[in-house]
Amino acid sequence: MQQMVFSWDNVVAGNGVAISLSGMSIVFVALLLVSVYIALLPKLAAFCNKIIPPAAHHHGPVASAPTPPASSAGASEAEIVAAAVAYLHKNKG
Amino acid sequence: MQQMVFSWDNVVAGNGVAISLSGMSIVFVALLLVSVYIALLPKLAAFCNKIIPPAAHHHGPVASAPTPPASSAGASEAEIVAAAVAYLHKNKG
Amino acid sequence: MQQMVFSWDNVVAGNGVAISLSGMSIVFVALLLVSVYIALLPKLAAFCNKIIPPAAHHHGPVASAPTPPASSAGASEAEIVAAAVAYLHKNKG
Amino acid sequence: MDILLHFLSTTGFAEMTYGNFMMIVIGIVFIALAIIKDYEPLLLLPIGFGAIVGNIPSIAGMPLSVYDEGSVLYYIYFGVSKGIFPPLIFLGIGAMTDFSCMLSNPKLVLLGAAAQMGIFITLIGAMFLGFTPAEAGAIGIIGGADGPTAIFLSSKLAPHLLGAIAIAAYSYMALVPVIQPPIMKLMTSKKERLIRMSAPREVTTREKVLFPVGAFIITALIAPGSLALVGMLFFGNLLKESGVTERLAETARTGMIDSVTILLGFSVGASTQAQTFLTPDSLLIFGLGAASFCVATASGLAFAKFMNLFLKDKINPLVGAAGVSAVPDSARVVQMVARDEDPHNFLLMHAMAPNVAGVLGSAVAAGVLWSVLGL
Amino acid sequence: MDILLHFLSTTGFAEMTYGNFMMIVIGIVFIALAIIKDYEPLLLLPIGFGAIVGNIPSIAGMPLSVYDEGSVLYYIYFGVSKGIFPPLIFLGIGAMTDFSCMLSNPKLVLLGAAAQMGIFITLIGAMFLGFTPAEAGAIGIIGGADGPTAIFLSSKLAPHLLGAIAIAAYSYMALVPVIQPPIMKLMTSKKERLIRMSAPREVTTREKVLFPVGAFIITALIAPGSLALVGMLFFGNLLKESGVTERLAETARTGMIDSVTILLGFSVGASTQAQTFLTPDSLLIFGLGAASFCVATASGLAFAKFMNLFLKDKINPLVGAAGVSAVPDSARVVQMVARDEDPHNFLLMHAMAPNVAGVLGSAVAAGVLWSVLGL
Amino acid sequence: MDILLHFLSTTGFAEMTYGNFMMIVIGIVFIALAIIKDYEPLLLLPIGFGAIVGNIPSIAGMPLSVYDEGSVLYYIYFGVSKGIFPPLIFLGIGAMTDFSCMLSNPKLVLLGAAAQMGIFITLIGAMFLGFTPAEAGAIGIIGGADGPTAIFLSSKLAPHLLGAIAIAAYSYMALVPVIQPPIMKLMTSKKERLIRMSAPREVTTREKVLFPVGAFIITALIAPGSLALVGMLFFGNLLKESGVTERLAETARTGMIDSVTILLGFSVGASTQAQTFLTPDSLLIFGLGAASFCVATASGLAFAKFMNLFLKDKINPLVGAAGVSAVPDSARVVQMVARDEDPHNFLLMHAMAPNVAGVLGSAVAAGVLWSVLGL
Ligand code: NA
Ligand code: NA
Ligand code: NA
Repeated sequence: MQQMVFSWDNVVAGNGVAISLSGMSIVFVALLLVSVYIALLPKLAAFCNKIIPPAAHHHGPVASAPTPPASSAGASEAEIVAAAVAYLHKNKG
Repeated sequence: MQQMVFSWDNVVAGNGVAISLSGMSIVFVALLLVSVYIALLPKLAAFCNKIIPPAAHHHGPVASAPTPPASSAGASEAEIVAAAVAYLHKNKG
Repeated sequence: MQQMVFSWDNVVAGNGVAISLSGMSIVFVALLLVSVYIALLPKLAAFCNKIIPPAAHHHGPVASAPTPPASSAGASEAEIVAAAVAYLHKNKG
Repeated sequence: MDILLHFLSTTGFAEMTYGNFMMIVIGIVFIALAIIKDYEPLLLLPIGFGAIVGNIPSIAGMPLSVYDEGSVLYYIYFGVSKGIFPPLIFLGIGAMTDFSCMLSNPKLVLLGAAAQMGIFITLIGAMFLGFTPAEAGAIGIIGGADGPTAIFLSSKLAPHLLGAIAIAAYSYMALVPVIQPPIMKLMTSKKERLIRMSAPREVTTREKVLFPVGAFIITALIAPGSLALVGMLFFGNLLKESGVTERLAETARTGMIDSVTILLGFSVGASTQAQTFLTPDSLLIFGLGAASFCVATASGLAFAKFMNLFLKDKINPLVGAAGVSAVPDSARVVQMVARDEDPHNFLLMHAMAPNVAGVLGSAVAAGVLWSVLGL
Repeated sequence: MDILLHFLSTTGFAEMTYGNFMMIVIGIVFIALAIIKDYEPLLLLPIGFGAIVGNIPSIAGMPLSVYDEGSVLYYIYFGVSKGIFPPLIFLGIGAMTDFSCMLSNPKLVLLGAAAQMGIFITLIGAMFLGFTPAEAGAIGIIGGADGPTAIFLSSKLAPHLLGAIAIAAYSYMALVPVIQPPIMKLMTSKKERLIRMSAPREVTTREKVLFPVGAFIITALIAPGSLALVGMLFFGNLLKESGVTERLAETARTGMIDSVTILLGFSVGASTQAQTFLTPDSLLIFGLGAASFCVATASGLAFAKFMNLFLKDKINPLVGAAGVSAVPDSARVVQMVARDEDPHNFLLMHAMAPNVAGVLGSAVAAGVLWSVLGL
Repeated sequence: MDILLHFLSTTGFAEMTYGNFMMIVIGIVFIALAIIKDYEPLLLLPIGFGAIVGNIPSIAGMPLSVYDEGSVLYYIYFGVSKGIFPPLIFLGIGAMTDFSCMLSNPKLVLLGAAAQMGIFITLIGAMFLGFTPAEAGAIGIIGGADGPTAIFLSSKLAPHLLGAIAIAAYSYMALVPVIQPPIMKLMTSKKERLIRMSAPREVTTREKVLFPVGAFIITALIAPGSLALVGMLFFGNLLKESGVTERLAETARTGMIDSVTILLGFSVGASTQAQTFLTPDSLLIFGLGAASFCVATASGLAFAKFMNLFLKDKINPLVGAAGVSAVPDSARVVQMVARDEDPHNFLLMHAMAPNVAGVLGSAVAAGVLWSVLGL
């Protein structure tokens, strides 16, 4: 804080109005473009569905439904152990 | 470690006894005050209950009971979604 | 990257072949020793069981079975609280 | 005896000032508000306790405070002073936010832009009061009603005011249910408050996945200074919506955000030493902050009414007040005020749209202010 | 008006290059592959989003990128550039890996050594193409098929190539199900692919506890450069197997590894700025990386066939292909290819042995290369 | 061939000393004690494995150890060497500790003060043996029976002894069930051991919330040097008791404390390189540490008997032994010894009061010693 004199001169010196107007415009432009993008999303999604039909999804035909929790390393570990246990049981019996 | 001569002189030179006595006193004073504070806690709690009666608690009249888990952003998200789902169901039917 | 001339000379200058051969040997030796260690593990485990018989385990006689989840500070806290609750109930009745 | 005197001279009692005492009382008040009134407890409580810690007078020569290089608090505060914690908080927020409300009603996004007027009017006000342009920018961002954004920008533009700005931002965010309703009632007619809005459409998974990627590119290109904040926000959201990285999203919205919240709140609190905090500047900042919240609320309401001039399907103008972020409190306030008029009017979901758009809007504003005032 | 022009000059549009655009597209492709094809999504998705973030042009003078000291991304990338994140990931991997498969079948460990041939052949190839020895070592490690190991060694030997090497390593790891099957079918006869292997024996708790301690001492003494990586790997495994530190193991394999994965993937992605990334070197690195995966697969298969010359109880040579780590994808590929011939042949557990041995093998190789080329 | 020789010269075998070998054996013993005897496994196991890692001889010129700037272990050890980890551990301890036992019986708090005599007697002993005052203070704190406190103070007063002090502190904490019972039986009569204590009263939520705030202010004002430790301890406790920040408390007592415990234990272990650790100093420190635990136990018992001279409602003097912190092991030992005489005497809850008071007492002592000896 420089000199603590309440004055409109400070605003002029600091280009306050110009900064505010331009800043506000940029924020508006940004959110306007986001809003336009959102409005176009259904079309974009439809276009994507055309190039990569949901059925192309290797999990099966229900691609646009939320996929199940990530097949993480931890989870797959569990799968493997499960597979192994099943295997051991089969080969022992 | 300086010279590794076992000697009482080291203790004298280092003010060992004074440090220990004062140190121990401070620890005692600190815990004694904490102990006094604890002894006064029931009165302090009663006093607080007077200025801010438990009923003032916006969760309802059971203020001195443990409040439910924090209404965190995550949880409130869930609330909102629940509210929205309920709303959509109503407005669709 | 120095000069981008594709040439066997680079490999010779960098000792590439020697590095590769020695590196590969070290990797093999390391995994070979690990493999030998694994092969000896059942004997080592038996030897350990001799010096520290599983029954020496303070949790009881089932030492070689997986022990239950760590008796962590948190968990022990719970134990203590449980013990205390039990105690309070007994002494009150 | 000398030793005991030396000991006594190193106790906090010797150096305790009236200012420290006042700050400790303020810390206790914050904790009380968090517990009794449930005002943003996840932040007010850590900040309150931190304020107590930071105002225990430190001993000359001992590195204890957040400002003493080498102290424990210094290293914790590093995440604040370098602006590292705010983007990590945004990562967690992204991973817990469902943008559906916004995707189903894109025009409401503009309300999130309008409410940022609070930032820029406050900037002019701060300049008028004699703050330097950089300081004025950092103070203005309080009007964004976003704690992490305010901390991030302050750390870049005016580190010496960070404590006051952060405390002001969080305090007013906590007070949203007190500040907003009178303005909302003043600026809207009963008829307007009764407007019902149609149910938002359902959004597909594909759209939810496409949104964070595209929206990030747009906002970051327009305001590269907001890169870290909006990058993490949309990255967290993509982790959530992708359906293939659920375990990462889960960690981002639990362990990670909680750890960072603890360390951020505590160390921001501890940065409010009376010696640097109790200044006329801080008072002015609190005053400007209050003004900025009012201006932001009013701008959101006014713009909603302005939009209604052109729309067939009218917006309930109350929803404009949710354009100040303060997620999700200001959306709840909208719901509450609307329900006061008509118990069957559910505006919560509609209010969430400008609410999350406001987060984006203030992050963009922060990026713009940093690039213009920080160089 | 000047201000507005200045604003415009600070938007990303002004500085956007064709290269940045291309990298953003690549980032989107990574995300798409992660989501649609489920290729290593926990890494490809963060890297992809990071690549988009890293290619938003930054403003001159504003610290934004991972390379600008003081930026948020710089501090996050610190864990990559100093090689801190990879050992922490190995800690979590150790805490989630069950080494039983390997303990019950020690001879399969050698297959994990054989597959490291890919590393050393690629090293020679990289030298041939004109890379310096240190660079060649870092490029060679791509053949180890282990992201963290590749990042660790690159950070030590060739930090300027880290982005390209990391991306190549993770890309090819994701493509293991595409790269390996043709080579496996080419190099084995139908009769070989039909070999069944006997069920592995059960391993006692004592053995599981003794393993990480002894195996660590052996590998670290032989290659001290691998200390941090194998130390953390076996430490994590001991936390898991000891039975008395379950809560630590749980945190290591959830919150810790997830947090590090998020930060590592995102910041590695963000390090791929077109200006430093889109070079002929990167192209060569991708070519060499592809070759190294093929050589590694072939070496594993060949060595398995070689071992069969001496063994009574034959190994199914497909199992050799799992010697390239890429845990657990390459083990799954083995299972899949074997099942194509005989639906009742379960090789998954047998393939896991060389698979985890391969992790160890490439960490040792990294340690050796660091000590020889890094000094 | 040269290369191979060079390789061999970089293996650990070449540089391995007898001391390293001994330390590795000690590390294995620690792990064995943790697993077989269940002695403080959450710390002994990481320390043990760390000791093995730290004693793999490092290669000249390669940054591997905790002491080599730029190595991975160096960055992990940073949290130890700057004293950052101990307060974070205290945060978690605060978030898991129920202070009810202490609140319902405030006079027992003094026993937690009495047991700190072990610290100050040991300090004199260490000076007598020729340690500098600062070193003597750091050694004395072993008698506080609190690992984090010992590490914190050592990092400030005598970083070169940190490894030995930390290991001594944790070793004896683990051995509490072995060290304390004989002293307890020696210093109390059968009649005293049979004393029953009345059930503690129930404590209200309000009291539990008021306690951490007030107790923090008192202790921090008296000993500002303990600010970081007691600040985090009571902050964690407030998170737990406030009822409005449960998610933060949950993270503090799970993910955060576990992560820090892993990194602290591992890197403290790795700091015990034979070259710096196996010195006569370390032996003396272990001797002094043992003495300090005995003195602390005896002081607690004696003070309890002294208090009984004035009290109508007698204390079972065994409870005094719990004044050495070592939470909750020493409280359990009290319970066990009391039950040996009378199976229906439940002292656990009463012993918890001096037990947690002892944590506070040694943190205050650490603060005092730092301010007097550290400047
Ligand atoms: Na906002
Ligand atoms: Na590998
Ligand atoms: Na203690």
